[in-house]
Amino acid sequence: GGSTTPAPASGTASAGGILSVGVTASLGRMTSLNPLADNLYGSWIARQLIYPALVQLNGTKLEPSWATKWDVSGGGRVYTFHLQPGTWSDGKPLTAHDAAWTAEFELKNAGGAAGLVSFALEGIKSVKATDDTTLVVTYAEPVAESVLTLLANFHVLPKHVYEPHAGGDGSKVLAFRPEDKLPVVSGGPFTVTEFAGDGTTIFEPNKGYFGAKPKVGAVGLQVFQNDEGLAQALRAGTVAWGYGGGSAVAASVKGAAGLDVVTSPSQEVALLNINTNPKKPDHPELREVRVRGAMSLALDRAQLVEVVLNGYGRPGRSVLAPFQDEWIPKDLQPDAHDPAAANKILDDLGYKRGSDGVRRTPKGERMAYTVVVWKEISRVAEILQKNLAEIGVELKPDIASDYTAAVTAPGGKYLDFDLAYSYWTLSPDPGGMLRVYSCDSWGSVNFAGFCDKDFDALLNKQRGMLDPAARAGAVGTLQKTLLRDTRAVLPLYHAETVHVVRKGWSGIETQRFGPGLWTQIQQGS
Amino acid sequence: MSTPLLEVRDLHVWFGLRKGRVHALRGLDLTLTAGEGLGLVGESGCGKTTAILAMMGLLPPTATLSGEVLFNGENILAKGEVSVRRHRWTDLAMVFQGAMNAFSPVATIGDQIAEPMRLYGVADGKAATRRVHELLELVGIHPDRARRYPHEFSGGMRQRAAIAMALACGPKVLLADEPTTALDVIVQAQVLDLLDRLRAELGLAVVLVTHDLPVVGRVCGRAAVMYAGRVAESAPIGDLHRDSRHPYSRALFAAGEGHFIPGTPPRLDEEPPGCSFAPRCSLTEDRCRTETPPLLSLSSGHDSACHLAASLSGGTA
Amino acid sequence: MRRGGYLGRRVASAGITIAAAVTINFVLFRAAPGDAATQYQMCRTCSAEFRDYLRAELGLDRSLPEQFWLYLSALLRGDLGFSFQTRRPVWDELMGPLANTVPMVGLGLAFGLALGLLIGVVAAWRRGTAADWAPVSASMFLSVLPIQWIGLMLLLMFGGILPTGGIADPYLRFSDPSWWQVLADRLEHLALPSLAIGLAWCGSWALIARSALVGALGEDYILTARAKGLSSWRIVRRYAVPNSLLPISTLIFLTFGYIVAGSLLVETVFSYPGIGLALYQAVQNRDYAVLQGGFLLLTVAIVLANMLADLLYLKLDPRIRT
Amino acid sequence: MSLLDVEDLATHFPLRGRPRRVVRAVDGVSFTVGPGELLALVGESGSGKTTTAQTVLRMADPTAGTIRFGGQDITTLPRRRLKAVRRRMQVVFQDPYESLDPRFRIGRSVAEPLAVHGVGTRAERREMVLSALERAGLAPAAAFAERFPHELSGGQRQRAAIAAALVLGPDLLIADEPVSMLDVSVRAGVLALFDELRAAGLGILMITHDLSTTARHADRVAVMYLGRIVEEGPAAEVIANPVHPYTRALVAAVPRAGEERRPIPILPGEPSDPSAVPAGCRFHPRCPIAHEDCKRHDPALTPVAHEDGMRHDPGSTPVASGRHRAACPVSNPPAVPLEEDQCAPSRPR
Amino acid sequence: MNVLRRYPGGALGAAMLGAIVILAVLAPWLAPYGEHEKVGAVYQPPSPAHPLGLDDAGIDMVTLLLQGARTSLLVGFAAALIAVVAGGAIGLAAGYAGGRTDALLMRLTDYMLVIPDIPLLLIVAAIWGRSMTGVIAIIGLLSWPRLARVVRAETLSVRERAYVRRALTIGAGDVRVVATHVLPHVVPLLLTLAVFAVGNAILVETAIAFLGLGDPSAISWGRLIQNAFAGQAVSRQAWWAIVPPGLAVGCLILSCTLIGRALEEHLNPRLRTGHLSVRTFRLAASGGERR
Ligand SMILES: Nc1ncnc2c1ncn2[C@@H]1O[C@H](COP(=O)(O)OP(=O)(O)OP(=O)(O)O)[C@@H](O)[C@H]1O
Ligand SMILES: Nc1ncnc2c1ncn2[C@@H]1O[C@H](COP(=O)(O)OP(=O)(O)OP(=O)(O)O)[C@@H](O)[C@H]1O
Ligand SMILES: [Mg+2]
Ligand SMILES: [Mg+2]
Repeated sequence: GGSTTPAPASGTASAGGILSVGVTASLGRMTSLNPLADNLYGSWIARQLIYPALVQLNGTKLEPSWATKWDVSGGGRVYTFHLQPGTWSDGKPLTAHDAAWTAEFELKNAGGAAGLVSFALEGIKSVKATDDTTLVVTYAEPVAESVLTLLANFHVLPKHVYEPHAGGDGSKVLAFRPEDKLPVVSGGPFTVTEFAGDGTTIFEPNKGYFGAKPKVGAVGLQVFQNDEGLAQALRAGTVAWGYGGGSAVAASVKGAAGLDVVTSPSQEVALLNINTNPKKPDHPELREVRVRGAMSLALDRAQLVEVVLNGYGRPGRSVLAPFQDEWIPKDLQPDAHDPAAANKILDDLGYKRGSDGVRRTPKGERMAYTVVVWKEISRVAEILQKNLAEIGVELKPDIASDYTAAVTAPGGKYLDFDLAYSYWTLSPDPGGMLRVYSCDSWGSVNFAGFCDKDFDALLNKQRGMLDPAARAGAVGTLQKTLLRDTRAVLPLYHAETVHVVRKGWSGIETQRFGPGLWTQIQQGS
Repeated sequence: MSTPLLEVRDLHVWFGLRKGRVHALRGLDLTLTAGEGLGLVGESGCGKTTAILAMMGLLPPTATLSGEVLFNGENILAKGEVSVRRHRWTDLAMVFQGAMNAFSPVATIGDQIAEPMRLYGVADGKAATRRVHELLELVGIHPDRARRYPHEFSGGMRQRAAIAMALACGPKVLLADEPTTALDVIVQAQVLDLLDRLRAELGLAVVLVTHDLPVVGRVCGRAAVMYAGRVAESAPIGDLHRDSRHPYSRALFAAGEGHFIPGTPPRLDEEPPGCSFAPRCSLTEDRCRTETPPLLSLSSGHDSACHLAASLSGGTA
Repeated sequence: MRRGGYLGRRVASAGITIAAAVTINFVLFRAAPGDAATQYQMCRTCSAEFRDYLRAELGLDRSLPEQFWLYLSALLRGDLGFSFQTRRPVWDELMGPLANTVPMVGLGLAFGLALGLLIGVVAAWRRGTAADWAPVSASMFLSVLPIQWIGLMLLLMFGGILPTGGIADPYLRFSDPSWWQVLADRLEHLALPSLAIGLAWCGSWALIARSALVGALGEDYILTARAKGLSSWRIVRRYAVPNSLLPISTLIFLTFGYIVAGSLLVETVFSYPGIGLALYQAVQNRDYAVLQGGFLLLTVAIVLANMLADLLYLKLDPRIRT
Repeated sequence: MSLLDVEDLATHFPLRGRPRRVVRAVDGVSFTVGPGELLALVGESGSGKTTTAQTVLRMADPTAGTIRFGGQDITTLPRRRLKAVRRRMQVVFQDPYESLDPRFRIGRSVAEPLAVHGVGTRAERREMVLSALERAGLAPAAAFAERFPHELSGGQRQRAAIAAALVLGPDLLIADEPVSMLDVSVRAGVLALFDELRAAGLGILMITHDLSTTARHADRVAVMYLGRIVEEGPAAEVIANPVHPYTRALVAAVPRAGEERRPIPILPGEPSDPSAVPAGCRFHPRCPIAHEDCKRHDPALTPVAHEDGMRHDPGSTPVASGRHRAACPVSNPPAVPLEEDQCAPSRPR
Repeated sequence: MNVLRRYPGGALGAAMLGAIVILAVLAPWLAPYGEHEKVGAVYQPPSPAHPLGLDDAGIDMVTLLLQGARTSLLVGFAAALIAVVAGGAIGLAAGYAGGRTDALLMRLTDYMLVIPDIPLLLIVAAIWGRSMTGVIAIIGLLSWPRLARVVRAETLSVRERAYVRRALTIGAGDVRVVATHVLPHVVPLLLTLAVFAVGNAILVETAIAFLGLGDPSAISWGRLIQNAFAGQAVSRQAWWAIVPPGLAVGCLILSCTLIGRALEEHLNPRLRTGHLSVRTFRLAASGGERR
């Protein structure tokens, strides 16, 4: 505890002190440092410290990382990255060939067992190393530069370590656990000297790192089982940085001495999807856009923000998140909370309330729906339930043990569910999120059962628009189709990214990702 | 007659109940000389066990007691628990009704016999062990068995071991509360024989409680017949058998021969005036119903508490 | 002779129970809706290929009897399979957390026992007085409180004074600690969870101890002991306690198994990385292999604890010893 | 004709564990009870008296032998058909405190057999109950019928239990230590009741370990030791002239009213264990007069020559009777050859 | 009145339970606000309008406690009913039939007893979803074995009573014997066990709710404790969201325990006796007690 054990944040054994990062299990637990086997967020944080990436992110902006610069050619199809020379922590050279090997392996296994991280290479046809420091990335179609932001998630693996495990159909590599042999072979600013996916993983500086040297003696990534644990540790001073601690932790340490709550624009979106599949046998009224509009008006988004996000967030405005503000049309604003108007719409449609307060469709069906949710959001479900009850719509939460299966049942046909809650953390480029509602995603993550030829055509076209303004226009149109014309999906809220930082640390820029962030953090200013 | 070793004078015991109380002993008088065997007989519930417990000071907290228990002339109940504890086991030892369960199941018989010796400094170490062996031999149990646990003994052996335990500190008086009721006839005979031998050989005074009159003769020279918390008649066994001076004693003998006593024993929570046996007695006169007969000496060593004692001489009913 | 028979019978019955547990374990998880591959958390959005791969890897593409046979033969080899999530052997996944839970429960048990027995003995001895009434009421109230709530109250009271989460200070090694610093750190982290367990159970134990003691005090040998002129304290110590210890001690052995199995609530409150939490996470991640293994492990642990309790009884009670 | 005829009855209970052992609780017992006869079964604790009774009642399953009741072989009669037999064969247990359901009024307990067998109308049943209670000596019957067991004394309870046994008008009463838990003062009453019932023709098998009772009330007595009958005969004769050393010890051990102290012959050793029956004569390990042959030969019951009996107790009246048999060749050499009429079932006096 | 004096604990328990039941039944009328109604700021401290403050969603705690009582009681009683019916039937069958039936049923019971209950609960609830009926069924199924054991033991002892053996020897059938002699004897015990089972079920429900495996749309006291934990009432020092539900659960279970113990004592007065006490007999002031 704070008073009885020396706060590690002021540890003296290593120069620069120890940066103790606390993260809750739902966000930060990991099972392996092998990105091919573990796509959890926790190991993604760890990867930033140990595996080089071509580029890194500052908000939605690209910044150089291993690649110091890149050229575009071929009308937006070919990107050539110029890399810094370097070595892996075991002394083997770190070259473009490592990157090419990693990329080719992931591309080959995209959709396969080892394809968990291949999303970062979406649309890429080939990755070739022309020499040790030059990497040529060729896209199948032209892409705007912002699409490259995805590459921040492409972590280069040491070929000499992974290749022996990567034979056959590639599935054997899943069993490879780099953390079994410590310190792990690293090409980033740190290497892992102690690994505990559910506990504390210790990172110590990698002497051979090509970039700027870390200013801390070590980084500890400590997983807490719940918000309460993290909040307690922050208060006690055993954790210097509550990483993405979330609004709950922030709310509970607010006002505590020595702690700052740092927020950055939301990268997240919570959505209420309405099943618009025309083949769904029951509840045809859900395919009526006015009904969906009425439901949107019934939602008290402000209360969601206050209760669920403890005020750290905004009412849901789009399927894109506030940090992508430049892609969201100015006139696309959150629906107001107006139950009276909503009731009027339903009254006008002739959906009369029954004696139980629930409306009936003209066919006499009760407007009673289930909403598929997962456990963590019981408060959200409660509020939705109450909001919709005010307009005579009954909502019953269905906590699905297998979320995707519950939504897509039966067999990816979307015949069963009425409403579904979904939650996304977005990467900077707007294309990815919009693709969720394309016909391609039908049967999997397209929880609105939405499929529209024109929408898909425009979606494909905007990806290649190199002119940001033109592309913004197209992206705006796509959003309006979803949110205004069809209202297949109702945005609920956007959670701000909230970090809690102990005073006395500098360089913790919470909208930055990549090695650059971790090497700039230091104690004192 | 020599001076009494143990004397009980006008002993009263009340048990508090949730409602009211029970007057279990109603002025008990007993005398016992060294080396004497006294049988205490009577129907179930007449207060035999209560009398024994009172003499040992072992009555439960619900009990209230008055009267005196004199050991060598000293009232051992004078200061309650404090004064009586000094006499327990060293002067007065007892064997309980159902002594089968008198041993803690988790310690060896030998240890439990030796415990009071060590405690009172009668013997310790090797000496105690030797004495335990002697005692066990005395009661007819092989000394090897000292290291056994109670459950490894049969009922009769446990009863005999309980007697050995009672003898541990060389008491002057042994109070035995129905030591043979639960036993087989043959084992019962053995135990009674043992008590008689102890009395004769060690000069131990024995109070033997039983409801079985014939049993008394095996050990005791004298018997006191109790009825409703009081002694009805007290006499040498032979006299009691041949020349009983109390209708109840007579009825009790007759019961052994196949004649039952009509009616039921009196309720001890009520105290109607007069002789408590009057409602069941065939000879009841008017004064029996109003006057409580005192325990009067008829001849040396023969007392009776019956108004008609004098007229009852000769033969049993 | 009899002793061997008793032991043999006890072991056989434990064996049968474990066999039943193994079977139920298998059935329970096969009866679950959707197979393990579709339940797999990482597979919420994973491709059909990956699912097929998982199915093959887990042997789910085989017939049920074949699966049962595979499961059994693996078990006989001491192989609990591989975690779906980490692909490490389930055994490795569970041993760490179990090793964390045992000292926590052990310390809690020790604490609860010390307190509970003390209260129980005093209350029984002073039966019917205020020294009985007050601790008995307190024990009764403690024994009915949900353990998680006791944990929360401890957090509320001791948050900031004692560590409220985790099992050790992860950064202690940087300060080059001496062995006693390491020990002190561990004990500090154990303090609150163990206290919660101790408090939650000491009430019941006090009540059990009291009633066992009161029962023993009613036995004939107690009256005999009093007749022997022994002091009350000696009677309690030499007669009542040893005799009531029999039921108490075996009962405590029994509860140990259940406390380990039920440590989840405390571990959740105090973010203590124990076996309960490991299972909870396995549930969250639909890691059926770990669940299945953990469940079996706990069942076996409880069966063994029961058996040990019986053996203890055998040792303590001369009546069954021969 | 005898009422109950038991021949070579054996009842063994398997013990758990290994090696497989059996408790030979009853191990070859033969006796008969005629109408109006009272047979007393005596013996030490654990000798198999209760088990014998239970087996006769078919509450325990016989291992061997036959049980004939009223001429009918009931040894293996199926449960359904046993019901008719049970109507005529009733039982009284030792513990008067447990033989009546504490929640039932006495009347209902006594009426239960009638209800089970569907006898009579309500009114008839009530009549029968009242008369049974009266026969059992509980008068006024109507008042007793309304009481609960806890409102009765031990003796009264036992009488109520007897009334319940009598209400169906049985031919045979099996009483397992009916008075041993009763106070001396009420025992005699219950036993006197037995005498009355017997006079009215009821056959009684009474289990007891109280020899003085036996001497007074029984016609005949059978002494059991370790699952066997070791001596059997007219009660007065057996008690006056015990032949078998065990019977002698038993008789000698009985305290007699009014007697002064006298030496008691004590049997050495511990009570025997029916799961390890010794070879040869079962009694030999504790027998004061055992010799080598006793370890090998298991003696059978043979008639006692009454001269032999006289020799042991010259003061008693010689009762010449071939019906007195004992299983001890040492004290009772087979002087008289076995004759047919001596094996015939005994008759009531 | 008499009962009151004889079993003060039991009377207190009955009064507490009665009060809670009444509050629960009247909850819809007594509750000042809606159970989902946000009436103020999150974790607003106690005030005259909201004597127990507001919870992590700005809902009135008094309302929640009143509504929560309904669920907790429902779960407690329903699960206890299942346990009593199943445990009673199985215990009775095993104890009365004896032999193979007994061995088989007791083997099953033994197995159920060694099953680690909380993990089982976790698994079953997680696999087969969460609903009120599910929770009740799980708790009921977890509780019957203890009951079955006790009922069996009692049945065994009744079976050996002379009046039962007598009924059998006069030719009464098993059904008759069980119905008239055994069952009535076991009922009081069963009732006692049921009362304890109610308490236990309520406790288990709090565990289920705490693990987030309860019925999502039902507010129970266990759920309130869970909400307080998940909503970080501890760090936010919102004691009013933590203390009342725990105390409420404690009082409810305590009332069951008190009633159960009183019943137990009533059934078995031996529980009260004992030879050793610091106090021994009293000496009457000389002559004072005589008349
Ligand atoms: N602790 C007690 N509380 C209340 N009444 C008691 C208590 N102990 C004994 N009695 C009553 O006192 C009377 C005498 O009892 P006691 O045990 O002395 O009889 P007893 O002659 O030993 O009978 P038994 O032959 O049955 O042993 C009885 O009426 C009994 O009910
Ligand atoms: N069901 C049973 N299983 C195993 N052994 C039994 C069973 N019933 C009786 N026995 C044993 O059979 C022997 C004879 O028992 P039984 O009850 O018939 O003796 P008893 O002569 O009636 O003795 P007591 O005078 O003590 O009542 C005893 O050793 C007893 O332990
Ligand atoms: Mg007595
Ligand atoms: Mg018997």
